Order: sequence, then C-alpha cells, then structure tokens
Amino acid sequence: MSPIDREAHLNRWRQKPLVEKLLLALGMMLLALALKPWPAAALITAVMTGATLIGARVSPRVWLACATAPLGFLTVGVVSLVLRIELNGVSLAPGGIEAAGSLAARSAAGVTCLLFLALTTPTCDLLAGARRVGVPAEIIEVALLMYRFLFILADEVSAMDAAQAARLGHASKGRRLRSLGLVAANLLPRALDRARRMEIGLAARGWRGEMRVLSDRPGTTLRGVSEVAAVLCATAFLGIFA
Amino acid sequence: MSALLEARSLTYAYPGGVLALAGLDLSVSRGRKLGILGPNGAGKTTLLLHLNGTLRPASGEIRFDGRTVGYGREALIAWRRRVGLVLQDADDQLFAASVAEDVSFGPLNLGLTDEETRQRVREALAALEIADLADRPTHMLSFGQKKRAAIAGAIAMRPEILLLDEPTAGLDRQGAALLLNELKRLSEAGTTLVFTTHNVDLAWAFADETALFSEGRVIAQGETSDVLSNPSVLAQAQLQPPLLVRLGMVLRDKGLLQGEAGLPRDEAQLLAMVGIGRR
Amino acid sequence: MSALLEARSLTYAYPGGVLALAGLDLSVSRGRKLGILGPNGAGKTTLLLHLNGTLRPASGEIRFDGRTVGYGREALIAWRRRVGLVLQDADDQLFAASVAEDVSFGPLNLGLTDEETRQRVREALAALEIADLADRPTHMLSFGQKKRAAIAGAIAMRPEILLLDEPTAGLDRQGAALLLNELKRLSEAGTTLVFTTHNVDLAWAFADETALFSEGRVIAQGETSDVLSNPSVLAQAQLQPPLLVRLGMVLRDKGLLQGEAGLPRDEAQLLAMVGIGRR
Amino acid sequence: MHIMEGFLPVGHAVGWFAASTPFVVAGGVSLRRILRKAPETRLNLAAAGAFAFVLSALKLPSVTGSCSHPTGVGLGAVIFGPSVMAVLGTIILLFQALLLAHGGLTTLGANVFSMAIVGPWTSFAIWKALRGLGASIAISVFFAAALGDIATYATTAMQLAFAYPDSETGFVGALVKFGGIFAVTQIPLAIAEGLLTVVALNALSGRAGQANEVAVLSGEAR
Ligand SMILES: Nc1ncnc2c1ncn2[C@@H]1O[C@H](COP(=O)(O)OP(=O)(O)OP(=O)(O)O)[C@@H](O)[C@H]1O
Ligand SMILES: Nc1ncnc2c1ncn2[C@@H]1O[C@H](COP(=O)(O)OP(=O)(O)OP(=O)(O)O)[C@@H](O)[C@H]1O
Ligand SMILES: [Mg+2]
Ligand SMILES: [Mg+2]
Repeated sequence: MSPIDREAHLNRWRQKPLVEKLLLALGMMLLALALKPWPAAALITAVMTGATLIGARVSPRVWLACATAPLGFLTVGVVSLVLRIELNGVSLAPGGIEAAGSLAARSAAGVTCLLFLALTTPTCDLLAGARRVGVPAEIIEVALLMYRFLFILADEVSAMDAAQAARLGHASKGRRLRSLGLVAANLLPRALDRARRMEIGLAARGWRGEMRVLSDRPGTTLRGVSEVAAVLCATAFLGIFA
Repeated sequence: MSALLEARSLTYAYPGGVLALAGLDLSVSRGRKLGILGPNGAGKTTLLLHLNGTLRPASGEIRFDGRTVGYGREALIAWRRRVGLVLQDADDQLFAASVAEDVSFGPLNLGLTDEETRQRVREALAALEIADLADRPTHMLSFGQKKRAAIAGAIAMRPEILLLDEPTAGLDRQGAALLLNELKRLSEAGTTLVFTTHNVDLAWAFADETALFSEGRVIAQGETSDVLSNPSVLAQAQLQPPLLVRLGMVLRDKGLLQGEAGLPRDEAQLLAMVGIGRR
Repeated sequence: MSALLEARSLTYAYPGGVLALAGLDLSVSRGRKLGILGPNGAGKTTLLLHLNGTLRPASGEIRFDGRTVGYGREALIAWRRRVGLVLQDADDQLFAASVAEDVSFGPLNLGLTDEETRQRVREALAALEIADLADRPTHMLSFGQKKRAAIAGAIAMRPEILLLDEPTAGLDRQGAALLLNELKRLSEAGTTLVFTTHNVDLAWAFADETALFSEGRVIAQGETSDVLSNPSVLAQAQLQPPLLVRLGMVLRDKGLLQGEAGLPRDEAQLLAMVGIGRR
Repeated sequence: MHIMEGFLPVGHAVGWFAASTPFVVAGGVSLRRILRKAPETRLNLAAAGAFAFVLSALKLPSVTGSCSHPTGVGLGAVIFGPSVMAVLGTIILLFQALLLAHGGLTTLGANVFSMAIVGPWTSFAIWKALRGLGASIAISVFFAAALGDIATYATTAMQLAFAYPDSETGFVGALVKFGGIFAVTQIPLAIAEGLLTVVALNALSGRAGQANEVAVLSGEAR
C-alpha cells in the first residue's frame, strides 16, 4: 500500500539504532525552523537528502514522488504570501517574494528531514520507541494493531474499488460518490469482523490482555550518537555564522 | 481464429517495485474457455486486472477485436461493458443490501431503465439458480451463495468475456461442480470465459485452452490437451500433470491404452481406454 | 487407544440462530493425523473453535485426557497451551510488526523467559523453514509465507495437538506439498494433528483417520482407508471417493489389482498394483 | 489538507502542541480506562482507526475537478465520540505523516488541533444538537460531517493566518486570503463528505448486528 513503508523496511539503514535516526531527523527539523533560512535550510536539505539517498540508499523514484507531494500545499502558502488583496484588486505584497522564498526553503528542508525519518525507519519501530519513553502501552498497542490492520484494509479497499470499476461504478461523479459510500459502508463492518477474528487468533495463543512481544532491536551506541551530535553542531554552527 | 482479446508484452510493477508482469503475451479466443495456471505470485490476478483496464501496463498493450485499447473514460466504459470481472473474494464485490439490489448495480450503471434492469437481474439470478435469494441481505449468504451472487452481478451486464479469479476456490465438491455447470452453460450461450486456478485437474476437465504462468510471463499457451500433457513445461510452472494424464501416460508407455492416441480427459475415458468401461 | 481429546454430543447455535453443531461426537487419538471433510457450512470451523475452548457448546461436553474441561480463565489458558489453533486466514493471526515478534507472542504469554522465548522462536521458524524471514514485516509476506508464520506462532507454544483450518487452501501445488511435509515432520515428532479440508485426495494421501461432517454432525469417523473407500457414506457428506479409490475400485472389481486387498494410497502404489511399477 | 512539515515557525509549532496536548491526554486517559476493563476493545478500536485512515486516503471526486480526500472527522466523531477521536486522530495524523508524507511532525500539534479536536467536537456538537431538535439521522449526519469538515479547514486557515499575518491588514487580511483559497476547494468537498457519510452510515445501520457493535463501541468509548 505505502511505498514509503516498503522503503523503510528495506533500506540500508533499517537496522541503525532508532535513537540515532530520530535524533538526526528531529534535530535537523528544529534547526530548520529555528535558524535563518539562508544558508541553514540549503545545508539541511543537502545533508538530509544525501543521507536518505546515498547513506540509506532509498529509491530516488520513491523519494521524488514523496518530495513533490506537498508542492500543492506549498504553492497555496507561497501565493498567499506573495499576493496582497486590496479593495481594488490583487497586487504584490511588499517583501512578499522574499518571505515566500524563505518559507519555501525552510519547508523544503523540513520535508527532507521528514522523508529521511519516514523512509529509513518503519513506523512500527517508532511506536516501539514511543513505548520505551513512557507512552502508555495500551495506546501503543492500539497504534500497532492499527498499523497492521491498515495494510489488510487497504488491500480490501483496492479490491472493492476494482470490483466496482468493473461494473462501471465509476462511470460518473455521482455514481463514484455513491460507490465510495458503499465501500465505506462495507469496510467498517468488515474491519470489525477482522477485529473479532483476530481476537480468536490471539486468544488461541494465550492472550491475557497484554500484548507483549520480544523485539530485539539494535542498541544505541555512543559512537553513533556522537556522530549525529557532531553533524547537528556543525550544521548549527554553519547556519549561524556562515 | 483471430484473438478477441490480446495482451502483448505487458509489463507491470506494483508501486514499491515488485515486477508482477514481465513481458507477458496472451490471447483469448472468442467463445472458448481459457484456464490460467501458475504458482502463487506468478501474476495471474494482476493479468486479469489488466484485461479489463483496472491496471494499466507500464509497457506493452492490450488489443480488443484487433484494435489497441485506450484508457480514456469513455474507452474504459465501453471496454468494461464487454469484459466482466469476478474477483476471488466475493465479499469484495457485494455491496448492496440485498442480492437483487446488488445485481442491479451494473445494469443501472450502464444506464438501462428500471424495467430493463429488472429483466437483467431476473435473468442473471436464474442463470446462477439463485432466484429464491433475490431479497436476502448479502451478508447473510453462505460462501457458495455469495460466489454465485457475485457472478450474477457480472453477467447481468451481459459481457462478451467473463474473467473469473479462482472461481471454485473454497467451494465444496458439489458447490464447485454446480458452479462449473453454470459456467459451462454460459459458455455454451456464447460467453468467452477466462479463469485462473491452482487446480490442474480442474483445468484438464474444464478448459479448452490453457496458459501456464511463471514469474510474470506466459510460458506456454495452447490447447489444454497439449499444454497439460507436457511435463517439462509444467515443471517450469512448478506444476505436475493432472492425475489422469500421469496415469494415462504411464499406461500408454506400457502399451495398455487402447483407442486413439489422446490421453483420457475424464475418469470414464481412462477406464474405457484401458478396456474396462464402467460397470 | 484412548482418546486424547473428545467431543461428546456437542450442540451449538450462532447468535443469528443457525444450528452449526447438532449433537456432534468426535474423538482425537494421540499422535495421529485426523482429517475432517464435509461440505461448506457443515460446521468444521465451528468444531475447531470448540476444540480449543473459543466457543462454548450449548450442550454436550469436551473431554481432554478423559476429564471434562472447564471454561474458567485458568482452565482455558491451560487448555490452550496444549491445543494450538491455526485459523484459515493467516491475516487473522498475525498481529505484530515482524515475524519473529509475532511468533514470540505465544511463548511470552506462557510466561517463558526472554531467553527461552528466543529459543522457541528460533525452533519454530526453523521447523517451518522461514528463519530468513524473521525480521520481515508481516504485511510484506506472500500468501504461503503468512501461512507458515501463523503455524510457527502456534507451534512455538509446543502444543500437543495442533488444529488447522484448511491449511493448504489457496496454496499452489508446491507450496502445499512443502507445507504438508513440514506438518508430517511435526506429526512424526509427536504432535497430534487435526485439520479440515475440502480435498478428499489430500485427506486420502495425508490423514491417518478421517471424520466426515454433514449438517453439524460427524456421520462417520475411522481409519482413512475405510471411511474414504465407502461411497455411500461419502455421498451423505456430498463427497465422492478420492480419484485413486475410484480407479482402484473399478480395477479391483475387474480383478486387475494385484497384491493385498487394500486400495492404492498413492499413484505409485496404484501402478504397482496393476503390475506396472514406475518407469 | 494538513499543514506541511516546516511550514510553521517554531513558536507556533510549539504553541499548537501545547494547545492539543490536554485534549489528547484526556482522551488517552479515558481510552486507557476502557482498555483496562475490556482488553479486546483495542482490536475494535484499532480496526476502526485503520478504517478511518484508509477512508481518509481514498480519493473523493470533488466538484472543482481535482481529486481530494475525505477527513473522516464526522464519521469518527459520530461513531467514537470526540474524546477518543482526539487519540485516534493523532495516531492517524502520525501515520499519514510517516506512511504517506502527508502533513508533518513539527506541524503535528497544529494538525491535531484542527483535525482531531476542533473538527470532531464540531461534528459531535452538531450531531447531538440536530438529533436533540428532532432532525432525522440523515440530516444530522450530513451537517455533522460537512460542518466538521469546514470547521477543520477554517481552523487550518486560522492557524496559517496567525503564523503569516498580512503585512498591512494583519491577521484578518491573511485569514481572508487563506480562507478564500480553502473555501473554493473545501466547500464542495465538505458537501461531498457529508453525502458520503450519510451513505456509509445508512448502509451500516442496515446491518443489525454490526450496528449494535458500533453502538457498543461508541458507548464504551464516550
Ligand atoms: N497490491 C499489491 N501491491 C504490491 N505487490 C503486489 C500487489 N498485489 C500483488 N502483488 C505482487 O505481485 C506479484 C503477482 O501477484 P498476483 O496476485 O498477480 O499473483 P497470482 O498469480 O494471482 O498469485 P495467487 O495464486 O497467490 O493468487 C506477487 O509478487 C505479489 O506479491
Ligand atoms: N460468525 C457466525 N455467525 C453466524 N453464523 C455463522 C457464523 N460462522 C458460521 N456460521 C454458520 O454456521 C454454520 C457452520 O459454519 P462453519 O464455518 O463451521 O462451516 P464449515 O464447515 O467450516 O464451512 P466451510 O467449509 O465453508 O469453511 C454455517 O451455516 C454458517 O453459515
Ligand atoms: Mg491471485
Ligand atoms: Mg470453515
């Protein structure tokens, strides 16, 4: 369903310790927001894109498809900064172009950080990490189960969609909306049915209400953390003084 | 006979990278029953989704009546009214509250009047022998009944070609036999059938032609009697010949088969050929 | 041999009112492979859910080691650690993010230490030959791999009895053959197997004992060679004898079968019996 | 449409996290209480949450031509109630950021506030109010979903206007700008989502057993 998830599981840095990847991504994100866009944003964009594509060897095609997805939103944002609405029409806002430029640069840097994290670290690893920092186990379990169900339901939806298309359920906008309503209506009971059957499957394996599994994940190394810290400091330094 | 529907060097990769079709060629002849066999993941379902335009190949083309098909809105609509699709899991295609209502989904989308639609629904339910279930809610049907309702939904659009993904999977022996009977009647009435299966014995008994899949390609297509009696090509698709073929071949090697050179197509034939006949 | 697990005149109706089990008797003998055959809706799945305490009969009882089981929390837990269940749809059983994590769920619920659990996981993955998939997320497995992972999750608890609902359904020939091989190894290592199937030929080849279901009852249980060679009782369960039995019986009637009186259990036997042998 | 990564200045990002936290924590606490009592509810909740996620990834044919996505806000609020929706909505937004690169992490606080708090509470209030006034289920659901959708996007427009006030006309001017742009795309979408939700809940209530299960779910969750 999600090419991002696939890359996250198959990339070269999949087994790198969670803390290191998270520290790098979130650290860079905060720097992108906190520092002046020039040159920090450019630097961050370059470093994070390099880390994703060269370091983790994520497929450039998948990366590009994800990187261009938020362009629509960015366009809306940028256009609103550049233009000024007055009673007698629309004109360029003073300093608008400059402001829009910084915003675009900062957003681009942020997106590369997000993509680095999403494409190198499976969501389930992040959730497991969240449990370790004290998010209640019950909530994490719901999230992990949801992660599991997502893929099952997405397959069911695409099959339903194909079945409807085959019977011309997409022939017009009105029919399409109706078909979509039918998908939604049929999917919820099926999802709940799945939940009921999975409960049987889990009970058969001795489930007592707590969902403990053994996950052996690589531990954080001092060296890895220092490396990430060094990259963050260097970026901060260059961003402030260059 | 010229092909009614034809796939030419199709390639297709699912988002994420798996190459599901890798230069596949297949041709569907008018009025025949074509069985598609191959291991899990060979690309059988993916091909069916190409044959009605649900998926669009990365390269290669589909030809219908000798003309390359288009993927515009109108082209797809025209294509799908002629090619029906029945997916493996009937639950994926039953949406409406009752069987009759569900079967009416396609005809109404064709823009038929209520009267014509009602007529089509009646016919389709009769063809699958589920007229008595017309008002039953779809989620209260048994497995076999759901399968029938799903097929009725497809044939109510009177397609020329019906694509079926593993039509007998999960059905008990009798249910499968009845369903095959109904499909046979549809075929005799002129509908071209294309179906996938894991069951070589079923293909041997039912299909006029057989195509063997392996890793996104058709490695052999031809008359069932030729394709399924060729152990070396079957082995490439990780299949064994049908049991009747295996027995028949050993017997033939030993000179025990009487009559024409062919292999027995069903049990009675096998027995006749070894000179026994049914009691 | 006394029964390890026994169902006595079970009745059960689903909330909607369908009588799924109607006075069913069945006994499971230690160390054997019991195949359950019967048409769609006969109650096979419902029975398996009773045999591990998921469903509780309206009347009748389940006996384990000669003692009536209880349905208290602790009793159920003790029961389920001895009786493993593998559902038909592997997606209903795989919940964790990776295969190894998923397989560790059962052992941890048994209260094993992390070290013991790790050992059990290794063993179970090795038994199903999926050790290389340990870190693979469950949603990136193929159909057959999911099936194996689900079975690994059950056997990691080292159950004495393993219940399997249609274990080979949807698998291709080779996948099914490999899985049956692995189940055979489990059986030889001492696990009692109970499985449902629609495939009489599979039961004929694999099961030591067979039970025939019809409308919520067991209409016959016994040695596979007896039950599946009895056409009249099979007909009650809407089944035909396995192909090898059908052929073997005709040949026997004609006095063409050599050797002992039995019917051929596999193809090689059939050929040997008609005095041909393999090439 | 969620606010993309990197779009909000630090102060705003932090501020919206702070604003959302109490709601999410309160939802989390009540959810935990439910799950302690009935552990199997987590399967239902997860399945329903996955359903909402998948729904929000479906393409909705919108009247303006471009394809858009439903929010699922109204459906979620009517089924689960707004307090649980705060938690489920947060998880959904996190998944959208990580699995679809839709939205962002530093902007998660702001997106949670609009889509998992304001939207569901609006839908829920309208649903209760209309039902209380004796409106039919269909009418109530339609307005709950459509207005919940609009409230979500109005909140987003407001968040953007706060972050980027117009140099002369200030917050109000920016709100007009952002709101104007959204209005063109979102009002038709809100109507579509309202209709979709009515069709979905209608068909659902046709299934007696399942409707009960949903009722139980919402009863427990509220
Ligand atoms: N929605 C999907 N996303 C990604 N990969 C897919 C998807 N559907 C199928 N595949 C992959 O494409 C390949 C072909 O799959 P397909 O379903 O066409 O095989 P099949 O021959 O129908 O197999 P089966 O006998 O198991 O039904 C497989 O490798 C499969 O894993
Ligand atoms: N969850 C359920 N709710 C209501 N009725 C059910 C449910 N599950 C099964 N039934 C009904 O109970 C009867 C027995 O079903 P069961 O699933 O045990 O049959 P089965 O022998 O396993 O069939 P199959 O071969 O199709 O798997 C059928 O009539 C079925 O419709
Ligand atoms: Mg398939
Ligand atoms: Mg069953």
